[in-house]
Amino acid sequence: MEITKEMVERTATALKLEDITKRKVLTTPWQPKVQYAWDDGPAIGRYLAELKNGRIIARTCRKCRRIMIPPRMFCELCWRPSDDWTFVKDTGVVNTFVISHVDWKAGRLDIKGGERPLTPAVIEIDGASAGMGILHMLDEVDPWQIKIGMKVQAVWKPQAERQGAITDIRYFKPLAPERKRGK
Amino acid sequence: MALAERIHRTIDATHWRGEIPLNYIYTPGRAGEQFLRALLDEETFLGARCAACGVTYVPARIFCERCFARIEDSFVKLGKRGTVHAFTVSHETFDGVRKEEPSIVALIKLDGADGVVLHRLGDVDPGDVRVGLPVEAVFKPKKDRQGSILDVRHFRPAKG
Amino acid sequence: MGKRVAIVGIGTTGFRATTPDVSYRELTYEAAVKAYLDAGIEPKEVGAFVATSEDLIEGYSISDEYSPDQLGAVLKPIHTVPGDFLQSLANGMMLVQSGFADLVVVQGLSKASNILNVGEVLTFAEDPVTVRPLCETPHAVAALDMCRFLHETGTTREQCARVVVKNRRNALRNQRAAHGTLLEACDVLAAPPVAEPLGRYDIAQHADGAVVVVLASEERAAHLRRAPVWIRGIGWATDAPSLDSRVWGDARYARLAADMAYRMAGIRTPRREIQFAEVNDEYSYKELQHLEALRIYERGQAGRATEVGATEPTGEFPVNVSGGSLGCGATFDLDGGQKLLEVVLQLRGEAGTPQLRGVTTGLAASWRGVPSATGAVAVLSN
Amino acid sequence: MGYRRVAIIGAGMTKFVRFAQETGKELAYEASKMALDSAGLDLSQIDCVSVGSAPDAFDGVHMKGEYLADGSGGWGKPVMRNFVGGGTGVMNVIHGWHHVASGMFDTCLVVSEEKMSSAFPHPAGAFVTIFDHTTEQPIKPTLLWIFAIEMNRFMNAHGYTKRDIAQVAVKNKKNAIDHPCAQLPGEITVDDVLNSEVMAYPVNRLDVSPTSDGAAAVILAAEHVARRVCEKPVWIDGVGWALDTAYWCTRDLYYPDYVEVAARKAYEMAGIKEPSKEIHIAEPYDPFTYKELHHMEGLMLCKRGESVKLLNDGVTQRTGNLPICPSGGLLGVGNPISAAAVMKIIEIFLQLRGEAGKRQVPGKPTCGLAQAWGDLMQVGTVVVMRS
Repeated sequence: MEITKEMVERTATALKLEDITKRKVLTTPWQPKVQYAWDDGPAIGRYLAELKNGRIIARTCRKCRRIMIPPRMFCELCWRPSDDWTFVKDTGVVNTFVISHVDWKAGRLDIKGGERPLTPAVIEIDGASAGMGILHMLDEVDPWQIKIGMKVQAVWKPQAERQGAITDIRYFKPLAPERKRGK
Repeated sequence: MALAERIHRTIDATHWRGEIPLNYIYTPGRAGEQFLRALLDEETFLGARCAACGVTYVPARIFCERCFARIEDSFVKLGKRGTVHAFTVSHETFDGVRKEEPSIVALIKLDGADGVVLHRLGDVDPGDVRVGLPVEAVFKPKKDRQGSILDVRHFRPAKG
Repeated sequence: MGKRVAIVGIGTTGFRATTPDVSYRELTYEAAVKAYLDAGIEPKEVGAFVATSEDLIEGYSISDEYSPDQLGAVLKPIHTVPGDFLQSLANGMMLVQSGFADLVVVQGLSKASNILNVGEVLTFAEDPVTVRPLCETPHAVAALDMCRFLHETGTTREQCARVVVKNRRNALRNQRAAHGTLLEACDVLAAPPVAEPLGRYDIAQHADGAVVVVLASEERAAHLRRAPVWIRGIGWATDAPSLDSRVWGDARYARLAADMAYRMAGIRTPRREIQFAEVNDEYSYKELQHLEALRIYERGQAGRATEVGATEPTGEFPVNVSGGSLGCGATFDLDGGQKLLEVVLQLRGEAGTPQLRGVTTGLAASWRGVPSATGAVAVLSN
Repeated sequence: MGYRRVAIIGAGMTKFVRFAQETGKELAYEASKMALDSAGLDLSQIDCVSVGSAPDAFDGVHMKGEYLADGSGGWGKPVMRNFVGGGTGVMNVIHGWHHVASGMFDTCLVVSEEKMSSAFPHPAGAFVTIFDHTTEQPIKPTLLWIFAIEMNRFMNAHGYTKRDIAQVAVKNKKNAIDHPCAQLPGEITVDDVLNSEVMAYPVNRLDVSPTSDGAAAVILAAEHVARRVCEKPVWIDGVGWALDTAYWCTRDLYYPDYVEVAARKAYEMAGIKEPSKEIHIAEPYDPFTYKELHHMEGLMLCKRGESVKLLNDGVTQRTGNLPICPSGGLLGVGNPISAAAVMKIIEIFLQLRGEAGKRQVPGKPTCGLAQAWGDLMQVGTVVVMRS
């Protein structure tokens, strides 16, 4: 049996946006207020505490010898408790990146009006095992000059403004030699 | 347990706060649209009858959940009178705050329906409510109605 | 008749009102490490994993993303059931019976303490057009059901209060329980009303915890060190999800789920063939309503039985010896996991102080809580 | 080892639209009812129900599986939901397979639904909260980024250009012209794609599938039932699924290992040794243009780095040797997440029965594959089907 146009005709009634915004159909609104306080636990708790100190901390697994970031209390690959804390550098390498013209609300940035695109990247952190990265933002660089493999460095908030959060790092910027190629 | 190292100072047991930031606008659907419009325009509850199962649903729906028959063409006006099927005196709001005045929430079995409508009771002392009490819907004035279940202010003991 | 499936390992963190020193990852990890140790297996031997979670309970939009690491399931077949733990268990059982895997892990977790506004979350489960705008407490849904249950069966509030007294006292002897305490029925009845006839003590308080279970085929179980506990029957069912058309006052979902489980287990007279039960008691009356739906007691008789002590640990049919949800803590979809855990431990003779003597067949029955009409049942034998 | 054989014996789906008036329950009903009718069964002949739906945050209902149960034919039945993010649609069919292959049930109604338009004006808030709440959400990421991040890595690893990849949109939207449920069919050019709005480089607007409302359902039956009630059952001969670590920044995103792991399991079960030869037609998951290519490589339908060559050579056209997304895919038909992937299953079902109408590929295919993907670039779900 083929699925035909006639068969599907009445299965869904396509509304236009204005049918909803102008209430041509009845609507019921709701704004849930669902809030959480997630326990950090030892690994992420320490990670955040060290970010407040202006440092990035990792956890090591003696068996696979990985230096893991974000830190975790167990090695998910070896299936054993992780062993030690170790500080890694606040520099790294761009693994991959995006030049985003939209924000998290799917709103458009005013690129023509001069707003800088957002440039998130996966940054492999120096001192952590190869390929172990974190998601963060790049800045102080022309978005179109960003390259995979580029060396970058964390730009921290001033100590007094840090609160134990991933945003205590404002963004990563190119390490000095690359910077000349920026704007 | 199971970890090689644990938090051992209360001060280190931290947490991170967040939320799921969302906003919704729901359409009531093909049946729901007619159900709400019946409240809005006609002060009546619209049901849907499955002849095969002998079940009258309210609010109206396009399908019978028991046999999956399409019952979109079998909508029936059920009026606004019924009886209390169950009730509770509620002392908390949905987000857990103690109410100054408790409300009476009830399941109303509308006359001619098999299902029930969940709504509030008003114009009655909690002590006078019982299962089986005849009630009728009190509608907001037409100008205040919006095509919502809240167009019904509450149910009250039926007169006569 | 499907292939026999055994529980060959189980691990838990136990239940506590809060667990501020560990994240959900470490909480699950602990239960998993214990379960694998108990079974004498490594996660790399496991053929498939089933996780249990609901997004809004975890606080993620796609909570299943975070399931593999703490189970040792990276790059393994793992999926999530947004349902009760016993439904996940049934899914695990199906995976064994299909031949897809001879070793399956089932996981459940509660970090209830991390939710700042449970009422908001549960209200979000109600119909957005016809129910939610009333902004009434989700407990009212249970209260209406209780009203109908009391009305139809003649069960009394006092009998419900006796459930609270029993279960919270039982919990005092269970080291895994979070909410043990000594109350009297008059304390329960005098507590501030929430949604009448439910008072504060009639409603289970929440708890955090994790349970991980290892399932095996009969062939595989024969080569493992633990004596198997067999899943003889399992069932789950959903009554009308809409509040308007469901049966009120009777747990039809539990009746249907039990019918399925009993059919599979070949049980005709549950009251005689099963010796004890852990059943959902998230609201006091639910224990009674569930016992009747499960055909352990005739309709209207569970309250009487409770009154005369029949469901006490020393009674003729012990119910919620662990303390149940009222005593251990309500754990959302870990509910069935908490019940199953206690049944398994009883059958193994490892329940600790609340150990029953000489039991060979037990029943676990869960409910997904308001406003759902879904429950699951497992019958287990050693 | 021998598995109990399970067949697909019926299918139904709604149109995919941006804003549906229907509730999620109603959409689920329309798809389920059509599936039942197509199989000539009534609801009493259904033993159990498997519900698949992506985040509750889309429809805006907590415990969405419960909410959808009646519209999915679950009244009084064993109903179980499964969830692996975007991979849920294909997982849902696999989950239905669990039910029937276990011997516990003989028939299963598999229903997937999504009403993304309830989240208003856009379900972006649902997307930000898929990231780690503590270490990633504070950066305010959006779903688009993970696609862009992965696409960039993929392009960089193989030297693919945006122009190469844009052809996927052209092909799939064109294929969708013949699909009665399609939301965004059309004749477009590679330049249209390249000139469409930049969303997040390297992703342009026309690289992206739309936000959609819709539902799709299939009916599964054990062999003895299938042979009795159905003339042309389509057999589920292989299933596989896998999740990679949630620490997605520690993986090399250029290659989807999780898809390969899932595919290997499905191929092993189906006795497939050379997928590129033995599979005649495939519906890999294409929420974004590059994803179709990325997944073809992960599914081992071509060598790593060769998917673009197949695309260039016309092999993946509907008339080619290995038609890919003949339905029009998510890019053309629309993307009500889990329903979209069941749409893919339905497409293979219809193609293998020779009932795809204008979309029918030539050469009477007898072996097809559908695949979905989801979470944090993390899950692969694969079903191999034979007529």
